[in-house]
Amino acid sequence: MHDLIALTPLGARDPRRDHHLGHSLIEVTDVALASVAARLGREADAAALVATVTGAEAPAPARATASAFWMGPDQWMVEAPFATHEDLARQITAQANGAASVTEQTDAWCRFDLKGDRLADIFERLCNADLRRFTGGKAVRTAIEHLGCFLICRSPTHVSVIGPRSSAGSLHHALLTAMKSAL
Amino acid sequence: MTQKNRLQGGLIDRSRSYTFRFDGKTMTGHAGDTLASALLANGVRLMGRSFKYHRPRGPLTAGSEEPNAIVELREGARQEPNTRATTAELFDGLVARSQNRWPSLAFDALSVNDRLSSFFAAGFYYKTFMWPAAFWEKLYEPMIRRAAGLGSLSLQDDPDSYDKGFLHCDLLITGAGPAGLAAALTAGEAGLRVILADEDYVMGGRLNAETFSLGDMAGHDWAAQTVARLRSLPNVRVMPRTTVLGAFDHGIYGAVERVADHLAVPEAGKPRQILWRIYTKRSLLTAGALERPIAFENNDRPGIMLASALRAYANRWAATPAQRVAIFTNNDDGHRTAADLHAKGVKVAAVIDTRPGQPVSTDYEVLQGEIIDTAGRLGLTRITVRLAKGGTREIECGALGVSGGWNPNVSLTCHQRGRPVWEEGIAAFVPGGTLPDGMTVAGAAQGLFSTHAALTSGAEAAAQIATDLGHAATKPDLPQAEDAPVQITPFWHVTDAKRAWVDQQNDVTAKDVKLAHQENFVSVEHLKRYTTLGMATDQGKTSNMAGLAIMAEIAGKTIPEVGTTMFRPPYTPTAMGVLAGRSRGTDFRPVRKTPSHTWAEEQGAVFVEVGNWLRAQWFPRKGETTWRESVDREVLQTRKSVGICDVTTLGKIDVQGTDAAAFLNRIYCNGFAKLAVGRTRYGLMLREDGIAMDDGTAARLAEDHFVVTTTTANAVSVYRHMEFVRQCLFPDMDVQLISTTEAWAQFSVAGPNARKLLQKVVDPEFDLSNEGFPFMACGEITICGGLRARLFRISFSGELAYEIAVPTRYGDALIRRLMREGQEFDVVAYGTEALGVMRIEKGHAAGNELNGTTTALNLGMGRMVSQAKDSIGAVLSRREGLNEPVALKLVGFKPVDPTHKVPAGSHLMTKGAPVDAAHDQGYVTSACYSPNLGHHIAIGYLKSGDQRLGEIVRLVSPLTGFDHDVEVVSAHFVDPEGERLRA
Amino acid sequence: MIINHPLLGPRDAAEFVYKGDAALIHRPDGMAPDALEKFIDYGYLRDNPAGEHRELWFHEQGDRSWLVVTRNTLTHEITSVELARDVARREGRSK
Amino acid sequence: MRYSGWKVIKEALTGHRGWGPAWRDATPKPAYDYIIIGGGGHGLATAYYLAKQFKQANIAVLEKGWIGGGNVGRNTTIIRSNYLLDGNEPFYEFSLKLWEGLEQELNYNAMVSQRGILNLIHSDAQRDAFTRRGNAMILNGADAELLSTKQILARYPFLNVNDARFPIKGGLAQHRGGTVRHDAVAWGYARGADQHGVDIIQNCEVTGFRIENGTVKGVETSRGFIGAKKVAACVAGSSSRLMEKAGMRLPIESHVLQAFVSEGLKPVLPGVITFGAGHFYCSQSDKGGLVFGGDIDGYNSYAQRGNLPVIEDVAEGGMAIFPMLGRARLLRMWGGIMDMSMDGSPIIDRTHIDGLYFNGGWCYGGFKATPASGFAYAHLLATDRPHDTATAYRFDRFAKGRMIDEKGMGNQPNLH
Repeated sequence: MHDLIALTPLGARDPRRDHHLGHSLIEVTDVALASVAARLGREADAAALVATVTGAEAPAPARATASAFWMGPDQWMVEAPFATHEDLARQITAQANGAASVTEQTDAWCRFDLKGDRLADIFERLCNADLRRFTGGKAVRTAIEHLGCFLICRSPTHVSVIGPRSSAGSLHHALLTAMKSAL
Repeated sequence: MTQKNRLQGGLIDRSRSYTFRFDGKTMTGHAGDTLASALLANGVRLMGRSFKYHRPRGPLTAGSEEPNAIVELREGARQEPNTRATTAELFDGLVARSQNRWPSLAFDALSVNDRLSSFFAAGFYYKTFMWPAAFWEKLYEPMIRRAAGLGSLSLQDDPDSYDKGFLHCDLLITGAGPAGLAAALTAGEAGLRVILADEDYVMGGRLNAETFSLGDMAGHDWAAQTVARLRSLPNVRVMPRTTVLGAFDHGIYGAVERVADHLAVPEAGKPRQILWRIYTKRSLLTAGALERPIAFENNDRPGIMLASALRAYANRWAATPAQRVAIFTNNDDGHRTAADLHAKGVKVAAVIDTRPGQPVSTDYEVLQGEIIDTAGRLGLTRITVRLAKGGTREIECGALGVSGGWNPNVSLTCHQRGRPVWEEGIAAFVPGGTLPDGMTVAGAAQGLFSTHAALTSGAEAAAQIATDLGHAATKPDLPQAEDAPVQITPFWHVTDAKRAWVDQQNDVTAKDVKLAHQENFVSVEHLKRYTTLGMATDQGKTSNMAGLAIMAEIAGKTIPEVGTTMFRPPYTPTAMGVLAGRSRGTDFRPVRKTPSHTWAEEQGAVFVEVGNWLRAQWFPRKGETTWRESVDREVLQTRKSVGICDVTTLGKIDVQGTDAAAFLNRIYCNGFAKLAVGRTRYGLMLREDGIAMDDGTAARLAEDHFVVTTTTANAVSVYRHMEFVRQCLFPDMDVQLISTTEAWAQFSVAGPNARKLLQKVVDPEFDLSNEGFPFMACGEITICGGLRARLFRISFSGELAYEIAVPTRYGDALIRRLMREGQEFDVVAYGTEALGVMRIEKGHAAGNELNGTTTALNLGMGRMVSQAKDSIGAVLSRREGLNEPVALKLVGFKPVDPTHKVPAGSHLMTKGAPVDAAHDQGYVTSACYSPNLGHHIAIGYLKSGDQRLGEIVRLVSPLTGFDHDVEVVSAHFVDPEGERLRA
Repeated sequence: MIINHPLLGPRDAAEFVYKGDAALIHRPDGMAPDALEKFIDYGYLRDNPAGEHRELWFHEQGDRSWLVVTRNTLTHEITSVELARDVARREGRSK
Repeated sequence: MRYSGWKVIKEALTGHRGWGPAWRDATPKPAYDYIIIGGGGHGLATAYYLAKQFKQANIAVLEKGWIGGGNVGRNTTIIRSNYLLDGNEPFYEFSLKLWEGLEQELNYNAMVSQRGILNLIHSDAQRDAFTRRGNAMILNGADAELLSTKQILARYPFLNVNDARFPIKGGLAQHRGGTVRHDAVAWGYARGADQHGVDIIQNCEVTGFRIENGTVKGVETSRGFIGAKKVAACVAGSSSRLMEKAGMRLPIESHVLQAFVSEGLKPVLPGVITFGAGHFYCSQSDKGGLVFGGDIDGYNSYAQRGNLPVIEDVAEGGMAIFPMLGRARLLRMWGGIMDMSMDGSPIIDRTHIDGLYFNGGWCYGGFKATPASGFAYAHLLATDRPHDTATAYRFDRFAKGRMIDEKGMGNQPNLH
């Protein structure tokens, strides 16, 4: 096993945690990501592959399951615990037998989880997603302060924001500012 | 100062007194006051000066259409010019100053303009200030600029913050008067998602300014009760202090919520205002109507205002501009004002009605006639009436309410170029033409002026919308309300007045309109532009109609024949700050940081913006006093031993699929089909127009898997382009794309000792020998005992070089490890400057060379464009103009006198030829000092450059005063044979 | 503006990047004898109608789909939105 | 009628009864030697120079609405000649020289104000590019100066240097650049053309061309057929719509460009300034309004209005360099339709139809070009040879691969 020490997207050893008026903003770093894109004509097989590795049907457009969300036509992002799936892309490729193009995405992104009762009040200051209408399992990609981000609504009181890793600092600043402004 | 003009009653909270200052005078008002109502209560009528003639002015209105009473609000960095006193909510400690006057409001030196007004008629400046020619800019214009303008900015950074937000609803209702409230109630109870927005801080609209009752309660009580009911509905969002400023495409509305303008300063962390983007399925405009004035001689003195405003000040704010008032009207509404004021104990000296046969009141005198003049320098003292029955009469009064009828407030209906249409019955324009998507209009905004009509039309419109959206709607039981018919005889201006103001802020008189017609500026747009009618901060809400009517009269046409009134966004002027939101200062755009950023900061690196990226530019060391010292060291040490540079910012695109190679064959002008697995190739991408778009490498990790790199600047556009080619041009190619730019931390390890250094971190089972891993090899490896990594043997510096990539989270650890392991080689970290120097020494093209106008031919890569296949851009690259015999070619330059620079941006001239554009031979794109060669070098484009090696040409930069000889040389200054990178 | 994405429903046009006339899908054959002439027309001439316009938008801040949007250039009214890939196939593009 | 100091004083003292129409409203004659379609700045300037400079007669300008109602009446009033490429710079410099003499030429004060234009620099690469451009300007006989941040701050002390996301690293100035009272340009040329006998015909829309065996014979209009020896299209913004009636497809797309003006303010901005790391440029009118703009909305449009994203983008740019603008209020916004050409440069050329000429593709550079465009177009109409400064503005440059691409954006109009 290698001895290199990982940094979080915000550039520290440990994930950042912020709390404000009963709401939390937590940097999440223990999830591995891999994109699974269907090969031409193998769309059904690719969906089946996602189902196999996630144990749930491949999510429909703008939807998410416990461990996958829809990225684009015939393309999904699979989530798995980093500790056991650091090499997630390779693991999925091994099961793909040519049905999908799998690409490692773990460190392409940073992820911040917001929890609390008034998430809609916060997000209406950030992006055009109609959070008041979101129930669990909704996944949209949109812009937050000029950054393209995925919004994964795990439940009405728990939303993951997955944004470009290199801009983790700017994204975190925007989220925290909105929390303090809206609450 | 006492509130000598404060009346009984009203909706102000007398239990809360606020002190405020206007032009240094301290006064008191109450919660619920506006600055204007508080000033009037304190006996102040004079609140501003007009734009051109600096005429003394007081409020004309009691709302956001105010042209006259505009002031500088607040002090210091929060100073806010041109703020309407009529909407500025009073708060304790408010400070305001009058503007556009010197030295004082009462005595304004520039009021001399008023006496010279006959020289300043409409358009006068187009006819003069031309002699002598030079004087316009030296004398006249500076003079005019100083005199012009209204309020002033503080010139300090705005200390407040602004938010932007996004709201979604089924129905947006603009205006919370009777129509809006009835509509909100109907739609809200039908279960629609409703947003009710009103610019006022108290909802109810005219209901708060009137005395009549709704059912068995006062109008304002019904409004308050209804608002309370609406607030209790979870599906209704009630938004006071919110101005809907514009109607945009597809049901998107812009609105500004003034969160903190009624406070001394915003709460910590909270915004001053919020720009809401409202996405709605339908919208209902219930913005009411605006009363319009009548133009007559000296109709602009402080104390002369719209009758409805006079009434509103008395009823809502318990204030009056004077204890003795008169009314001038052409419709019944003026009489309502008289009655209300009389009831409040204000002496009504007379009601002058232009119409015959008006009922005589027992409370005050009613005259038929016209006002032909007024008196009072800083405030009205007397009016002169020309009686219909003959003769004139002078009437003492301190205020005059003018009622010329009402204009439906159609502004928002015009925002998508909808043109209002004339309705004779009310002598006004009502919404017409193409309304914005999904917009309905109800109440007074639609020309239905009675309260009853407002309530019912609002409720009916909402019910219809609810039904359209599939909700069952029941009409709420609405209270009984007045239903007086409109009685109006159009009367726009008193004829043969010398100076009757039409646009009060811009000082446009009825005579100016006549002059415009006389000079053939007849079209409404010409009229507005020539006279500036309606161009003031009120967008002509109170003036456009009269201007139009007067023009129609002169031209002998009907009003609709002459034109219509149009309005543009925003509905009222909107702070720049709120339109920008949080995107200012360092937050203007997001920052992108490289994986080694933290480490680089520790090294004291100097950073530079590259797009949104922050990259280390160089790494100063103790004792180094200039950037050149640091950069030279980084370059020399890299070429001597080994250097490391973070190149993560280069775009990386994962290209997979059985057609991946065929796809790249389309994308790149050179061939990729035959590239072996485990090898990398340089690729040049053309735009379809044959111009070089980007360059980079493609590494074949497997038969069906490539990793393509792009330049930092073009990462996004190249990905977009590749998706276009994939989805739109070759949809049946089996190829999948995804960006992996940020997934991998990538470092260039360059220099003679690069291999030795890497061997210390790469796991032993991987052979890095020149045979095992030759130039342009690539592969997936592990390092440091098992961390997956990618290794590419590519070189930008021209040295033996590798690029090694690891998952981004380990980038920091890797560079620390490489620097530690490299100590025995005196490894250096190098930044973008050294990177640039080394690539110029090697003659590699980069952003400065790929400037969007250069071809493969210019770059000396003409032969790379394969004729054997159909790749993007190949065909159009064959056009004659892109293949001239004397084409620009990329070559190198070195100074004849080695002490000279070879600055980029300089132009090349043939020795002995004239120095001008006609003889331009080319230009220098990139330049640097080469520590290896000991002098400055450069690369650039020179006509037929490849055939002119050895020629001495003249390099000129008149802009920077540079003019020296340079020698044309090969762009490959260092190791032209490329032995080092193959070592 | 709002573009009704065939897979995602209504999305703000601000999430998209505009390219131009959907005729750009019909790239001529670069190996044909009259290729140059065809490409000059393809590359440079546009109908640019005042009215209905079929055009290409890329959902850059979204699902990365290229769309063919039919929009009226006088009113901005959008009457149809399709995945460009489907349109391209339907109109004879393959590989 | 000549405007003079005496005249102004006399009229002031006699109630302005003596002012006549600035131009006559002519009724169409059956036929003209020259018909210019489009009563905008370019069309009126063309008519003026055709009559005055090139001594042609029997000229009509046909305007579908009211003169000056197109982009000359809806722009940000900037004039400059800070171009890079040889195809452009001489032309725009010629235009700037014509601006400099405009008032005396027209006896009409269009308030040409050479207050200077400044392009801010935010990176080394940008400095290299601006240096090359500045040199090209000087080599073409124009003026240019490279300013240091210190010099810039002396003129614009309130620029953001405290927490700028993209620090200012200098700027390229053209001191002869500036602003002009835009509407007055149309009126001044109209008055001048009228005085030289040109018929200006408003509310006369061209509905078609009469073309017989490859030669144009005249135009069908909302006021009937009007014959002509030469027909000159000059309707940038609507070029495709008009030329389509002659069966032509153009290397042009129509896009909306929004512009904005603030409430009147006491003087703060001495000159014209352009943000180099975002979309924002700004000047202050003599009346006190801050006139500013940014990028085009970016989609084909003939609707003279835009949408919120661009408004916000422009405001962000403004706040980025001038954080003191936060409390200035935007008063009005409007949209103009641009002829966005395939290389960002205009076309002044003959068409394949004898007697039919074309002037368009001005992108958002049209206003500053008004005098030279009129002059060069008049030259082409009168002599059938392009004016020396406009030889590159040909239709065939795309087929020949001789694009004039200042920005290097290629054949995508909305990127220019």
